[in-house]
Amino acid sequence: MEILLAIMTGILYAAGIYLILRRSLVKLIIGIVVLGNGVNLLIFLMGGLVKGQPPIIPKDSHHIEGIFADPVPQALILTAIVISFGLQSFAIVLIKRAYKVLQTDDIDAMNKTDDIE
Amino acid sequence: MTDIVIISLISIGTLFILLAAVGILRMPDLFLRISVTTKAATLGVGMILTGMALHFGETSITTRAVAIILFLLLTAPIGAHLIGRASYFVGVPLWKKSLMDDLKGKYNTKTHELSGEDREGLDNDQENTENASSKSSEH
Amino acid sequence: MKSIILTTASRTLLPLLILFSVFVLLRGHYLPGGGFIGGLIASIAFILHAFANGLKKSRFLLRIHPGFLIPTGLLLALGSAIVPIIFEGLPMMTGVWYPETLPVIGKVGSALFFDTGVYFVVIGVCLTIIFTISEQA
Amino acid sequence: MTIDGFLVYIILPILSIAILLVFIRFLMGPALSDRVVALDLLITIGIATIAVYAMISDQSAFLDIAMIFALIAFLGTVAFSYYLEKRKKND
Amino acid sequence: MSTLLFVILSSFLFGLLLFAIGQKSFRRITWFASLLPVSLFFYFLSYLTGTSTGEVFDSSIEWVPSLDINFDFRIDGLATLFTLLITGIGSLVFIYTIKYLKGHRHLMRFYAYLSIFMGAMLGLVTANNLITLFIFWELTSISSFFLIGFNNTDRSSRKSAITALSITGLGGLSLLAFAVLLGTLTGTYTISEMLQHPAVFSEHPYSTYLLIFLFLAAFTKSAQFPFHFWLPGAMKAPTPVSTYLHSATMVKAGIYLLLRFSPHFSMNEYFHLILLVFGGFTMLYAAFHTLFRTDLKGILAYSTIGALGIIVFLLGIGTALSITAAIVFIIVHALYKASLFLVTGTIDHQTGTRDITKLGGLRKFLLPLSIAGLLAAISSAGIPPSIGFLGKDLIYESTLHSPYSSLLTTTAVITNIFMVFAGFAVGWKPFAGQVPSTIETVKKPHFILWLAPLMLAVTGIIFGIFPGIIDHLFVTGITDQLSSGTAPHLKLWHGFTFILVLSAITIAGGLLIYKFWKISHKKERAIHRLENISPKNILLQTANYFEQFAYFLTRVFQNGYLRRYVMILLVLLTIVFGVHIFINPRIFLSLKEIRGLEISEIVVCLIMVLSILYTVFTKSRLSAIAGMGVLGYSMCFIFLFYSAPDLAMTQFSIDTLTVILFVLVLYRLPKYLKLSNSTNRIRDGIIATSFGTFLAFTIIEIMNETPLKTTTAFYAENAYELAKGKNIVNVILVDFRGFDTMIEITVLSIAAIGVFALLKLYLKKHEK
Amino acid sequence: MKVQFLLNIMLTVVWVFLTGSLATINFIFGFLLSFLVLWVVSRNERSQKYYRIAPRLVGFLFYFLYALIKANIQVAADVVTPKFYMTPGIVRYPLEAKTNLEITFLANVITLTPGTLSLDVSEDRKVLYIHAMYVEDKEAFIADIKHGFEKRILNILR
Amino acid sequence: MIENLSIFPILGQAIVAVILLFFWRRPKWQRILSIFGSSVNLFIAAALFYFVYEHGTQTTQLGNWEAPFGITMVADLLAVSLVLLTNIVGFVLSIYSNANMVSARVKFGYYAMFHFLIMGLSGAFLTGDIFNMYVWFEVIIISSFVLLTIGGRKIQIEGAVKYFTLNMLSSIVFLTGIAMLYGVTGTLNMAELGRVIPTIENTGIVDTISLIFFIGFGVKAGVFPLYFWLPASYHTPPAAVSALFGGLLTKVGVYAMIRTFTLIFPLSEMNQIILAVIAIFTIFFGGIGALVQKDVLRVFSYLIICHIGFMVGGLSLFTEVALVGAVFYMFHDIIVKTTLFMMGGVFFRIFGNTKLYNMGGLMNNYPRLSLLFAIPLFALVGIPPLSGFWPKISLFGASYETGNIIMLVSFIFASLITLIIIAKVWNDTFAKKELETAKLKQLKYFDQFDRREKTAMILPIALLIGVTLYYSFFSEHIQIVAERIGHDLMHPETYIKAVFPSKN
Ligand code: NA
Ligand code: NA
Repeated sequence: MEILLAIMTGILYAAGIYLILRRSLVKLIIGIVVLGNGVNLLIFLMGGLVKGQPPIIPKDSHHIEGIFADPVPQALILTAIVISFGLQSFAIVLIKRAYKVLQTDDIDAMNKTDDIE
Repeated sequence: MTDIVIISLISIGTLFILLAAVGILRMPDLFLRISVTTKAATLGVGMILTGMALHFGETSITTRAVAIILFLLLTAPIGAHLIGRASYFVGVPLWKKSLMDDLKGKYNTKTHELSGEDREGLDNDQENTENASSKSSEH
Repeated sequence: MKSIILTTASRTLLPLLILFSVFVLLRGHYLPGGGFIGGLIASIAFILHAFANGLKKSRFLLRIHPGFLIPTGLLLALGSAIVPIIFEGLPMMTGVWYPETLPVIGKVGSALFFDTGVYFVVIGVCLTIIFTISEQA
Repeated sequence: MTIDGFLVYIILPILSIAILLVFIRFLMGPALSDRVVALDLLITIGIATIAVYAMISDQSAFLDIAMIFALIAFLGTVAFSYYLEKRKKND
Repeated sequence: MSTLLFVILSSFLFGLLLFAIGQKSFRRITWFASLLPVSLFFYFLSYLTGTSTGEVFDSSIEWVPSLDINFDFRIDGLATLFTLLITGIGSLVFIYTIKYLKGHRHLMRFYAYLSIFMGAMLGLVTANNLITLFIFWELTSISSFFLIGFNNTDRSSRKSAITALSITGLGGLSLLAFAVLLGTLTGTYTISEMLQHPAVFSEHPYSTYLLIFLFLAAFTKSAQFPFHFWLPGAMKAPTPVSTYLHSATMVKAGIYLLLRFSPHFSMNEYFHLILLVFGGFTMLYAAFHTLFRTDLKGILAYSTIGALGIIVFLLGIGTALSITAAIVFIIVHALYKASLFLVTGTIDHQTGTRDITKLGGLRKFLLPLSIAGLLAAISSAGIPPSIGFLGKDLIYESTLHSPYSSLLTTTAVITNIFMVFAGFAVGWKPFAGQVPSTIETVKKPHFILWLAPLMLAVTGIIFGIFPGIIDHLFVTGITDQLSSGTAPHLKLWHGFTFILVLSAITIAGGLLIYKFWKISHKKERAIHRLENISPKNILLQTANYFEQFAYFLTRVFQNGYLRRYVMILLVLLTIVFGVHIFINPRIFLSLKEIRGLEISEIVVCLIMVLSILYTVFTKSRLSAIAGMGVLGYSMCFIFLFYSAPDLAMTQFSIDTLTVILFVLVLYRLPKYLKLSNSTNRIRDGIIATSFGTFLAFTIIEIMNETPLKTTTAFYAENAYELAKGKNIVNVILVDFRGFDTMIEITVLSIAAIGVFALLKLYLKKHEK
Repeated sequence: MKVQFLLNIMLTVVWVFLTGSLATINFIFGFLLSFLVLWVVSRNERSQKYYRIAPRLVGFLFYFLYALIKANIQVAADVVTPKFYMTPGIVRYPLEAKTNLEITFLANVITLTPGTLSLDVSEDRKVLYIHAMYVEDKEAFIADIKHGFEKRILNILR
Repeated sequence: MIENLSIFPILGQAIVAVILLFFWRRPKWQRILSIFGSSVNLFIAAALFYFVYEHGTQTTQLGNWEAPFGITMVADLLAVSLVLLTNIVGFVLSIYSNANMVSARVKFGYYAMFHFLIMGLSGAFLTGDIFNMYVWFEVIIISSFVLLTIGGRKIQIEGAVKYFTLNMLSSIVFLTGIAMLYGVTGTLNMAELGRVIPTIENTGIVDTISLIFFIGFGVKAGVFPLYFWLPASYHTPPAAVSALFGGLLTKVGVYAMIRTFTLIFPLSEMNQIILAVIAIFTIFFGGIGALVQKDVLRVFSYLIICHIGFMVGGLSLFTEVALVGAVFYMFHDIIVKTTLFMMGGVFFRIFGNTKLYNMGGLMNNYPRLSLLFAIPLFALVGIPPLSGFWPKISLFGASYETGNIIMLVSFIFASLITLIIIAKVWNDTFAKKELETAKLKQLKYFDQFDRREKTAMILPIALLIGVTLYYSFFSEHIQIVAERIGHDLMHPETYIKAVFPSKN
């Protein structure tokens, strides 16, 4: 399963990258969301996979014994998810504003910033 | 004894879910799919949850199972209603073998107001949208 | 969306979801959950209400501008982080706990206030975003 | 056969197949509404899966996930319906 | 604070003070400004008694001791000579300018620049710390920039200023490179102490760099071929500036540097050889060019370059004799050239033109000035009894006593012939002959405008008649200091020698050319046609091409297309991973436990893959979002299967919210067009796939690592006991790493406020 | 006021369910919390009658379960057999139910039983449009609901 | 109190920002509060700097969890110096914003964003935890993103899209690196990483991860070929924002590079070469980009890139002297670039635009202002003894020390091209004759400003110029600080020891 998930991570990154390279602003943002999922999965994998043993101290115990899932990557992912959400929502709104101002969703039409005049 | 009850509850529940899955795949139009799935799945999930509650036999889990079932009973029909209504509205077509469509022409397309009058064959611009390909409704 | 069914149901769902969100908030320290998810659920409750009843009514229901919840939550979280500095001279964010275990809630300490701050911030943020977008939409 | 074995080797596979079937509908569409309905059903089956998985791993904590699924899953449906109607109005 | 530092800083402070005073008040105290150089002249004069006997005066004030950069000053013979030139000619220029630029709108600014320049120049020649020297060196370039561009509304002035600054700037940086290299190699920046590391200058592998940087610095500043061309351009500056900076002082800074370091490099054979080659070529080239200029200042510019070439050439010979000759020639040149420039300035001021073809017979109107011009011309031609005669004799003497005597002597003679011509062309031609019809009458100049050049010219004659003065005061001491040999004593008359013959040939040749060579615009244009192969044009053309190339390159890279930018980043990453995979094939699995696959996991992964593909390839925007939703929900299940309930919950709620957000925003957007062509899609596909593949391999490789997770163990042990929580993830979030969460909610808040502002704020035009 | 109180009690029960702790203190806490929540969410909610719910509710529940299972089997048969026997259509169902709550309740229950789906309620709240799988006889279909669900629901809610 | 010392600069800004959020709709109050808050924070930062300078590196173990279990904030001399500079910049810009920022923007949270951004910068400098640094980076990105788009005009939105995409990607790259690092080492504490990394057997993967970090930071720092977002966006927002960006944002990337490549992955020879090559290209492309621009703000933007090459180049040489130069250069660049963009704001008010060909006459019409403005321009060029000159001594010296003459030539190229460019700017803006341009009617023109507004515009510039002059004439002070930093960087043991006082 580890290998499968490693490949999944690769696929997520690849898909994200492919989407980011499209010309549509919407695809770009979706691509970033997909990439974000890829990163999360990567962090998750880096903590090692443990089945069915969440890092929660059992009811009558004061600490966990035996194998349990590494809580640190989980905490990191939680933080990362939330942060990405903030950024993504801003980006989504930016699409809206961009469309209002520029009347297009085509990134290639937004090439005026670097003109030398 | 409880095990048998649990297993049968879960098995039947799972079958209902499978039924819903087959149903959504097989049914010829959207409304039929909704009709089939919402309930079968809800029933199936309910049974599985009941089985689970029995399996754990703890109050806290039972209460949570009940809570989930309640939530599902509350939300599932609303979701079904909303998507069904919206789909009808944007012109998702009925199965060609459907017997009747009492709703036809009742929507005011500008205001979305739905009239309750039982008059048929009045001015309707529903005609156009109905025939529009389902693809166009996606964009 | 004008749907009597949704509107009516949302009135039941709203308190239910908010209740649930508090539940998730309070138990976070022991079981899955916490301020963040709690806040999300609470905001989803209001969003649902907004879908069903329109923004105006949701705003009216909220009494205050959701944007106001953001600094409030931040201040709460910040406050719980600063408390150890001010009162005990300990490093920031050191957990300060009330020694007794309270019923239902369990241990009460700065972490809980911190999580509550998170809860408010998340509600404020989600509602600000969604309401602003819906208004423009 | 223990309940666990029964769950792992019979119930979970059936649920997985169900999920796949529904997912095929999701991919097929044809209308956006079909996908939304499929999505909704996917989540519902997901709840069942979670319940089964909670039994297998003996972790009642997983039930909380199911609870959240049950409560907010349909919000997506609400949003898509909202979208469909709004779009129509703006056309 | 040492007096010396104060003296040098006083010029700067004075310059800045002028800015503070402002133009209006300054007009009333113009005379006062000249007090500065005059008093400084007398101050430095006071050192002369000591330095002429070889005494040195050191003063030092700490500045940046950790870099070994201090205000170390040393006044020795060489420094005194230069300070006196700077302040002496400076005094005359300051005074001359009062009348020359009378009533100018920016007179205050002019004096301010000039004072700053003078301070910089004084600092340069007295500094005993190489970095300090560099600092003053750069300040002279900057003040020169402002003075050349003094007529700031004139386009060509500004252009010349930039050219000059670019060339001298390059030299300045080379000097810095030279200084730092010397500092690194010798461990000190004190110039006099560097002498204790002779090996560094001749044997060290970096000594080549030393030479390159030193020559770049000196040649650019002192206008040696091929960097000479900024100097004629610099003539756009008002004439007092040309007099002061571009003939008498600043351009000598390079010479000064070479002189200063000539003892250090005495063992380096290339040092002399290169100087000889460049100096020789420069003097010939420049002297020849004087024939073709019609602007008086143009002639002067080229003759200055020629003179600088002669000095470099002399340094290249490298004998005690040649150094003496160089020192004398520096004095000679400073006197006559400054005089000629001021003469030119006055002519220009009175007649409004500097075109030699339009001038003549001015002696009728400007008699004292014509005397100054004639005397200066005599000195420049080396006609006895001027000091110029002495200088020329010494040059020939040096060349005759050098290894390649015939070649060098011939070069020197030819150069000097042209120099004779140039001196007379500027100093006498405007005053001789008939008054051309274009000039009716010329107003009498203020006496200062002729007195200043006359004083300089007369000094040249006096020094010629009494060569003992400079011999005693400067030459002997400096030569002793700079070379191992002993300096010859200066005499006006050596008897009838071969050198005298050479002198006669030179003067006669020069006068013949003066007599028969018609300076004309036609010839000037003719030589302009050759400009295409001149260093100036080659360099400017190169600069031009470079700019076009820069433009092209900038447009290619910064083309405004976001996708290209992104692609570059991604390709770079792909390369990093790819190289890693191919160089380090450690991939294949030593995973300790490869768990069996369960059908539910396979189904989740399958759904993930399918939903990804669907998201990527669907043609409907909403469907893409639905696909994205499914993807997120599948992630929940992975989190669920692998013991992360909190993650599953959060992922689910966030995913739902994101979908809602998208849906709310998107329904207004136009159709999702298929914009890229298939080539692009294939290319992007290749990038994406290879990146994903490499990444997957890397991940598998990393999963073989088994780090010691002390932190995780600590959390498991203490989450309940110390942090009172059982859900460790939550305890991490609110306690162990609560600070992250704190910042995270800040990020969220900012995002929300941003959304609010982005959608609600529309500025009116005046609110920009 | 009463409604508020009932709702409050209901929510308290939900809370107890959620937390799974039957301790008195939990009831009190749940009550207070629900009160707070209700205070937050209720503005301009009109009060309604909530009496006599319990017994009829139980009866209704059983009827609902019966209908649910019966209909599910009917639909299941149609789904798993290769041929479709269904005769679907959208039916205009004139409502007896008046209040929002009644209508919503009815509509949801109809949706929850397999084979039927409440599509929409008309603006004047007099008509419910239902999509049904088996409507060979429209009148019989309407009557079935009238005497089945609607009657029972109105019994509970009125 | 000492336990918390290194958190105060962050806390201070956070409190100011949150309070500002409560004064949502009161621009006047916000302006006053912002200036007051900035000055308090400046004082805090100065005090912290002084304390660290006197007593060595300070740490705060947040939550009282001994490292590496919690998050550690480490105030070493490099960090506190940068925090101090950040607060100086923050202080002057909060004054400057008075004239530069219209109330409409203030009502939509300009000042809060501003303080959040400064908080983010301070946090990124102070943190001793690699994931925490990521989070701070996100604060920086999102707040700068908001500042960039607020009140967005067309060009601003376009610039923002580029800014967002590339920076977001860089965060993802950074996070990828962090994940892999955690997978290899199992820790996030930077000091702990510094101890663990040398024990990792698989050095190949460590090198690869270090390059991932380099690419992630490279985008932020604006190195070739990752800088494209910078010139595309920096010229678009109002001057106060540009100034904040121009002075500080790229420096965080450079700081992160310096920190990771000294503490976590001391530069391997291969990486040294890669960094050196990148630095050289950065210098070249930044230089030529600036050369061809026709808008003064874009010129400055490209010069930022060009000069980043000095810092990255210094890092690549990887000797103590080189790091001293790089750090000194960074200190100089922060102040000067901020000043330049603030000047850009003044130009905009005077000329109505910032195109070189549309400006002129500044020297004749505003002679004293010109004299003032000449200082930062020449400091940028590195005209001695102004601030840009001093670090070059160390950088040149380090090039010799390592025998890297190509790097030396690049430094010379950078200096020369800067000189030429600034001379051009001077000629076009200051020296050239004033053009007869119609004064923009929709713009409040500089001369129409009242005294208060003029002061608000010029005083902060003058203050920063004062700092520049301090650098220039008291460079010994800066040099001593830089040397201590250079020593600390090349001897990370001190850092590690400060984080783990009990061990060792
Ligand atoms: Na705690
Ligand atoms: Na039904």
